[in-house]
Amino acid sequence: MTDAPSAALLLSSLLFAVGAFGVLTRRGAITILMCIEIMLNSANLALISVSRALPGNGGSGLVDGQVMALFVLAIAAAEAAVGLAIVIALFRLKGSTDIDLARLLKW
Amino acid sequence: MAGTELMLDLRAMMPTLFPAVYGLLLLIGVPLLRRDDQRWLWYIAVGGMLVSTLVPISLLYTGTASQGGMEMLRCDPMALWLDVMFALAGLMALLVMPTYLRRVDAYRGEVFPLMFFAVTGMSIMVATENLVLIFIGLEVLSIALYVITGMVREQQRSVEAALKYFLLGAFSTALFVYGIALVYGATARFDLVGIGSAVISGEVFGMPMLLAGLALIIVAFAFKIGAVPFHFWVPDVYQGAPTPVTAFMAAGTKAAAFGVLLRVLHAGFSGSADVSSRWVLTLSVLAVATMLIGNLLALVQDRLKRMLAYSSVAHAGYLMLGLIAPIDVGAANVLFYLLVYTFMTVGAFVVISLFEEDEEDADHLSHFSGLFQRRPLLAIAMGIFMLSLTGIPPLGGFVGKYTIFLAAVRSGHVGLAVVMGVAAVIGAAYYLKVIVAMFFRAPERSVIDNLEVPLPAAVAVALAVAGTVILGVAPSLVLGPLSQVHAGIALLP
Amino acid sequence: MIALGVMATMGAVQLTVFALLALLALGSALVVVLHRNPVVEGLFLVLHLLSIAGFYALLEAYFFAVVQVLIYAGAIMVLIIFVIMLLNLQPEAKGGPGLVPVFFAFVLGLALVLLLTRAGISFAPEPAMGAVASDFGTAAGMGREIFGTYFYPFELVSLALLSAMAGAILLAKRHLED
Amino acid sequence: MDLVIVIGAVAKVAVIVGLLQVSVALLTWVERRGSALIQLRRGPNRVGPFGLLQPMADGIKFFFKEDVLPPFVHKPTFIVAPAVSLFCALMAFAVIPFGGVLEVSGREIPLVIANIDAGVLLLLAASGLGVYGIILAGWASNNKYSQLGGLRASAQMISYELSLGLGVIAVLVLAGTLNLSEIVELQSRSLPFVVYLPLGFVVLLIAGFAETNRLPFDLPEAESELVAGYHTEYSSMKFSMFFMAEYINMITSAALLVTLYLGGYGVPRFIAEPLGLSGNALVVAEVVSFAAKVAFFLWVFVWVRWTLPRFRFDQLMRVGWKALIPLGFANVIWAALLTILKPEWFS
Amino acid sequence: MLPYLILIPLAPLAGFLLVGLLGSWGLLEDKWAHRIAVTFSALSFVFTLAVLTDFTGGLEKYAGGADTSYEVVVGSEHEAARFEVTYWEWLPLGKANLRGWGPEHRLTANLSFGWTFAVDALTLVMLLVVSGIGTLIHVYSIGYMAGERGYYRFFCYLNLFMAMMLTLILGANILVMFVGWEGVGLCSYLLIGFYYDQVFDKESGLTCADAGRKAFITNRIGDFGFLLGALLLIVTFGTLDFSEISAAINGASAFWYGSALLTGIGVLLFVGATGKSAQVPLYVWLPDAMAGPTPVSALIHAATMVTAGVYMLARMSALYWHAPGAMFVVAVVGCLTAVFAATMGMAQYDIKKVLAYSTVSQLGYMFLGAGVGAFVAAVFHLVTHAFFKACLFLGSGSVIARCGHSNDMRLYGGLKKWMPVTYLTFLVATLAITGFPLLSGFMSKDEILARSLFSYRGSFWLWLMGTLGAVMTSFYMFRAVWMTFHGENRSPDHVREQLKESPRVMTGVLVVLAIGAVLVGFLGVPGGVSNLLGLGDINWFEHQLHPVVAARGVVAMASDGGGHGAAAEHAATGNGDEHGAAVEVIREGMEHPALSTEWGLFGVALLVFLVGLAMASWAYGGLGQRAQRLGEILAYPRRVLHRKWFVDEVYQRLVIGPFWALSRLFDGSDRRVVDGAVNLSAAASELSGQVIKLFQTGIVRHYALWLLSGTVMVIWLMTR
Repeated sequence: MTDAPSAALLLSSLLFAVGAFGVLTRRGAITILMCIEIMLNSANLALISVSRALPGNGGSGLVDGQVMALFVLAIAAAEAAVGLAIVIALFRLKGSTDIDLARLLKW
Repeated sequence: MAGTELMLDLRAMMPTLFPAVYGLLLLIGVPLLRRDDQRWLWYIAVGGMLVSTLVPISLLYTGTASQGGMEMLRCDPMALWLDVMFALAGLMALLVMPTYLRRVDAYRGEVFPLMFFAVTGMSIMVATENLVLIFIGLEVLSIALYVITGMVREQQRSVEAALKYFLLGAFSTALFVYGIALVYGATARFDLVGIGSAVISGEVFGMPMLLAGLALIIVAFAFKIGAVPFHFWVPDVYQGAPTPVTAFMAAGTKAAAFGVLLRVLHAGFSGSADVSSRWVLTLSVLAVATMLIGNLLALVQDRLKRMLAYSSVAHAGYLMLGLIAPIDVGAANVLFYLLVYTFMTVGAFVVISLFEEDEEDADHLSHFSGLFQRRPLLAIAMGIFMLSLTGIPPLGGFVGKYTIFLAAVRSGHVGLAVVMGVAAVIGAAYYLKVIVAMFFRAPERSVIDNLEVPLPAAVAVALAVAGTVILGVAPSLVLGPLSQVHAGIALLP
Repeated sequence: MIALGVMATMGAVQLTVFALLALLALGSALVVVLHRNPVVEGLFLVLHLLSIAGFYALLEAYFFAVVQVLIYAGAIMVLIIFVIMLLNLQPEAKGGPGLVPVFFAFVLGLALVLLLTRAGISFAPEPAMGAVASDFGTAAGMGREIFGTYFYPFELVSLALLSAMAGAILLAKRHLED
Repeated sequence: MDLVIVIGAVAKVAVIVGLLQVSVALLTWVERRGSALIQLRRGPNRVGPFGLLQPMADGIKFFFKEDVLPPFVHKPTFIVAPAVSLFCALMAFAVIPFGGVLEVSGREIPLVIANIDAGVLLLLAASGLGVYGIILAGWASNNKYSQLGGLRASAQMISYELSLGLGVIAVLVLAGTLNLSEIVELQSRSLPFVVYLPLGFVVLLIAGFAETNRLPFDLPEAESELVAGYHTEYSSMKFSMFFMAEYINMITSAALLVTLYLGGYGVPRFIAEPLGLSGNALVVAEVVSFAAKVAFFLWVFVWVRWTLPRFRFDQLMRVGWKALIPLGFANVIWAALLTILKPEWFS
Repeated sequence: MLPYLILIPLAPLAGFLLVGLLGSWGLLEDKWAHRIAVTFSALSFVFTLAVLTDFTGGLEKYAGGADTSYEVVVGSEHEAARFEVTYWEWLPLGKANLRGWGPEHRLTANLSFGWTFAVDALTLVMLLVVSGIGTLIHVYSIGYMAGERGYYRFFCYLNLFMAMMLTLILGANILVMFVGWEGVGLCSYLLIGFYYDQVFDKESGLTCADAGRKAFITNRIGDFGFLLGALLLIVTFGTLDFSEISAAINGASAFWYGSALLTGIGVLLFVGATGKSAQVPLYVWLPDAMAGPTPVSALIHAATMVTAGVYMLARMSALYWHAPGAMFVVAVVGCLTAVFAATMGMAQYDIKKVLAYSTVSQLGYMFLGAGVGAFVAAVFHLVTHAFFKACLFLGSGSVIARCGHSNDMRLYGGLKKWMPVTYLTFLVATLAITGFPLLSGFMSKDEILARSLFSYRGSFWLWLMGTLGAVMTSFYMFRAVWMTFHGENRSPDHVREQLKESPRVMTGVLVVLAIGAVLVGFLGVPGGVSNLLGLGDINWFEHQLHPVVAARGVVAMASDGGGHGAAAEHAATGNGDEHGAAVEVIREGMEHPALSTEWGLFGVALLVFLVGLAMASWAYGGLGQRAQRLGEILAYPRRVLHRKWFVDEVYQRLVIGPFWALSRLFDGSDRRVVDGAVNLSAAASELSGQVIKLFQTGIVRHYALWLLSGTVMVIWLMTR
């Protein structure tokens, strides 16, 4: 608990919560998307920081954590693309990206 | 790699690889064909989905026990059974897809490859015990589903559903990734076998970290199966999505998520009594809430899609009882239930999809009034689905529910079984509403007078009825082979 | 407590850099979460991502740090900002979500931080930040993993990207007829 | 840290930045004279011999011009944008090796600012970030033309970065390293990669045009439609920073092309061997060779700009997605085939 | 024939599919619909007869055969003959280690349930009743339903019902039985809702469809108990096979006797029975079920389906013998139902409701019988009741069909003039149900009452309540007879003009049933009656059924042992000797009372019948009306008005008043308390659903809020 990876891990949990807070309070669809990106990033930070501290090949640092983080990155890109496309489709219909206005489906 | 090994590897990969490659081919076909010619894509897609169903079946038949995909894919019976379900759900959804899409004027060829990609994602999820691959499978599935949910761009409800699904889904993805990170930190492994042995030996780099990671993973999949309180997306998305897509999603996603949960919980985290008692408790709490709230909410719906959405929440609750039972008691039952659920719920959605014509209250219960007078066979089919969902013997739903019930009691969760019983009584009330409407009310609206039942839709409904009834009358056909399925899931004592 | 521990093991330079990056990351994240203007949010998100890349570099995951800049800041964020500008999004209307949801969100966020911190402080790998492994943070090490153990997942990621592309076209293309 | 290395590094940075500034100045002159040549005009010919001092005059003019800050702009962003642009442009150049290893008093000083393993990636990353300058400028100007320019820039950048990447990746496949110096070394041992990958060369060249927003890809500032695109509202030094960034990008682009496909700073064997160059002399020759190659491509940039008409935006997109990217992929596959079939060529 | 048992339910199933499919494709003329349906129904009756002959011919030829799917018990003094055949495996759940609350503590069982059908004496009786009366009602329906909308639909449901009911009866394990159990329920609901759009209850405005739904859900509550009981059985015994369960219990009799577990299972199964057989408090659906067409009421809601609970109890008699607590519950509930329903029957004007409450009440008697250990008598009452209640319902149907489809008895009166056959058969059946000596109802009901008094598990109070109920039965039945067939006709003119006897296809059935109602009683003349008549033991029914439902096994009962040596001797049919002298036989038989007591009982029965008859006649029949007419004649000229008032007032105050008050009270409590409780729980679910629904705001942020709070909760639960 006394090294950079652990500190980064704790920081990542803080960032994760900040992102979650954003998702919970914001109305713009794209803003929410960005908050989710913050969350994904903090998860990646957690992955990298733990993989740095884990015993690996001839020292500390395990590579496959980074591989996972890379996949997360790629998936985040894919999600962003789809999410933005959906937002655009919504914008075409409603002229706004305010998610509070998109409540045809409820109850 | 020697030749035979390569062949084995390929064989194990087939259920995953086939839909992926087929989807790619279809995707190439989309821009090549003009819009009018895209109906050919549908024929090709149906054929492919049929093959996707047959591939895992043939593998089941010829025996499995092999690994593939750089030893990351397991081709065990559970995966194959689930593959069959995915493809079946996809097949039935595909059969009604063109009718539906033409009616809402949104016939777009892209949907076919995306369906195949979704099937691929599901197959990957359940065929691996590596969290990385599970994550990627989940995302392949989710991304494809986000898109086809919002496919009818001109309808607000479709796009809105896609948006909600996407935002919440991405949120849960973030939770999932963080969970994986924590578990990875605690065990230095992504594969469940390694995690499992770490859990057994207790040599982890921080037990609370492991547990928190597992908690987040559970949350992510509780989201996918629609367990309370992670269920909020379910009704909105089910209602908003194009109905055939809803059918596919309702059965497929749930089956995939349960498959993963079975593997993750039982292969990875059941080695230590301390750990397993914790997740059992957690899932029990969720299951109780899910069963009760799902049913209560379904009770007050008068839109069929929404009602079935909540009912699917409730069914997730029942299934969770099978999840927390020991693997040798629960796994076969969960899989059986999922198979039955695939038939009955997809069947029901397929019938609903024949109804939709306008955006506002397409699936309102009143549309179904007097269906029996106009379309007796359709009404009887729908009645069978509803009765099966209620759990009336000798239909499949009964057998599924009963075996789960039994599993809960056998694993000592009598209280949960009682809750399940109470919930099922509530459930009977709203399924019956549909039957009452169809059989006991006079036709109110003109919708059913000019209802079309094209041949593919009829085939889909017949398939679903046959599945529901056969699994009820002779479940041994499936339960027998399934009885050993747990051997492949949990690699640990 | 934690800070003291960190100070004890990290060098002064490293500690300073860490603290600065942490402030930057947290501050920019807060701006993203709190600011009303989407474009400003986007820009600060870029800053956030860059600071995270800084962390990666600090953790000696150099290759990944570059990848982070390249893909996240260089591609994903450009796309997001592009869409913000394409839709010409105006600052979010005043009024906000109301105090009660904010309060609940805050409490939940706090609870999440506490729970995750509790989980995080239990993290105690055997050699704490020893000499870095030879293949950690290098392109070669990652390449070996990706094209070795993780080859299949890697191929499948492309499927996700592909379906995202097809989906984006399906959902956002202006005229579907041609 | 070794003082010499520090001094060397600082010196390298200073020299490079200075050289780049000078080359930019020179380039503007080349551009204007070149365009005049092509259009049968005279071009700047008053300030200094052949108008050679014209760039200096321009610089002084920019420096002393009033810095207009329109009232409707988003001030912080408006101010930051050109700096971002210039910074990224300069950063991208940092990984380009412009010569071999210089030996000064027994110490080896590689002639590259940052000789890092993931050099190519850093270059791509930096050039990717460069687009923010333009986007920010467009948005901060709060003006429709600028905004459109910014939008176009970002769309164009995203699209062509892919083919750029593909062009780069093919080389990486052959070379098996991300370190640019090693790539150059490899080429000097075998042949310049343009021989093996002519297609990749073309792709990278075209993508390079697009990435630098130059004609026929200068849609972001298409003056006939958008006044001056993203920098409509900019004046004085801020404008000149964009200006400089664009030219530096051009240089970087050319340098990248040279490094990856044309043997970089390597002196062609048929020149180097007869001359018997070695040691620091060789290094000097390498720098000269590098400069010559880059200069040639810079001229190509100018040449093309004054020869070809501008694309329409949809044409631009179509070229990017439907022509360059497939070609890029074909190229990558070809490169992969080569490494499989003839691995001995690239060991 | 025995190996082909499955044909019995399959025949009507085939009829169902044929009629249903052809009908829904519009290919079926009405006459072909009923021809097919009746044929297949009759076919199953024929098969039943074939099975009967095969069965009575002895099972030796099947015993020890090579075919492993058979399981044959040839039958002996101590063991009932039984033939069991498994067609295919249904639910193979594999080997299971059960906790096992049994004597072995741990139990490894091969959990496997098959589609197994079994025949023994009890089954045969039920088969005969169901397929026989079922076929008769099919025939009757040809006349009754003529020209109705959805004619083919009616017959196809009816056939499906037959198939399901026969499955229920034939099932050799609880699961197969449950298939039939739910199946008959389903048909019942479909048929209740047959006239889906008609309002059947003007007060509440409920339609027939609502009635069907109510029936369904009430039954689900019962089924839940049933399933729980079945589950406990699995966990306890590792099987659901009736014979295996019985063998397991009888084999460890001393262990099981009085065990809380068996009591629990017994009560839970009985909860299922209260749902299906309309006992307190789950009877609420049956009166509403009268919304269905009358033949349905006769077949399903009187003769067959509702008796499934009784049948099930008889099937599980081994369990109940060992669970005296559960039996006590059964007896009390049955007794309460008998009285409670009878009081409500007295206040109804709807003729079918009268009969419905009467059915509930009679079912109560059956449970009373079962509860005091008189399983044979209970089943016997089931059989006789099937005849006379079917006859009554069909008779009422005949009346309803002729009176413009009105159920209101106030619009009848004096119908005997127009409908003599209906009148006579109705009267015979009424006499049977009210216990006119030597008619079938007398035989069975008085056997139950006698047993409830003299059985070891009976008591004076049960008997008293039962007798009180019998009085009321007599009253409300004769009230119905008087109001319907006697006095002056009160029908609207247009109806009266068209009054005539029903077609022969209906009256023929009525006659057959009436004859049955008279004769069937002689199959099981109670010991008391035959003693009185000096005929000796001529109870054929008892002889046939006793081996099936007899108490077996022994148990040590130091606490309340002793004193019943005679009974022990009488019931020593089990393997009691093995346990030595310190054990006592489960007390099954009753002590035979003295001849004078028998006479006394006979007298009481007669008295009960007469009191009811007199009261009803006084109020509605000859006497009452005569008094009224007398008053009218005398009032004006002779000013003896007060005399008339006196008569009326005495009648009102002393006779009708209390009954009416009681009836109103119960009716009110029915509506408010029992029905109210059902409705309340439904409303509560609905309300909570509506409230929870509000969380589903449609706003993603709120969803995310819940999602995150769930996450926090889960993490907390996990890392706690």
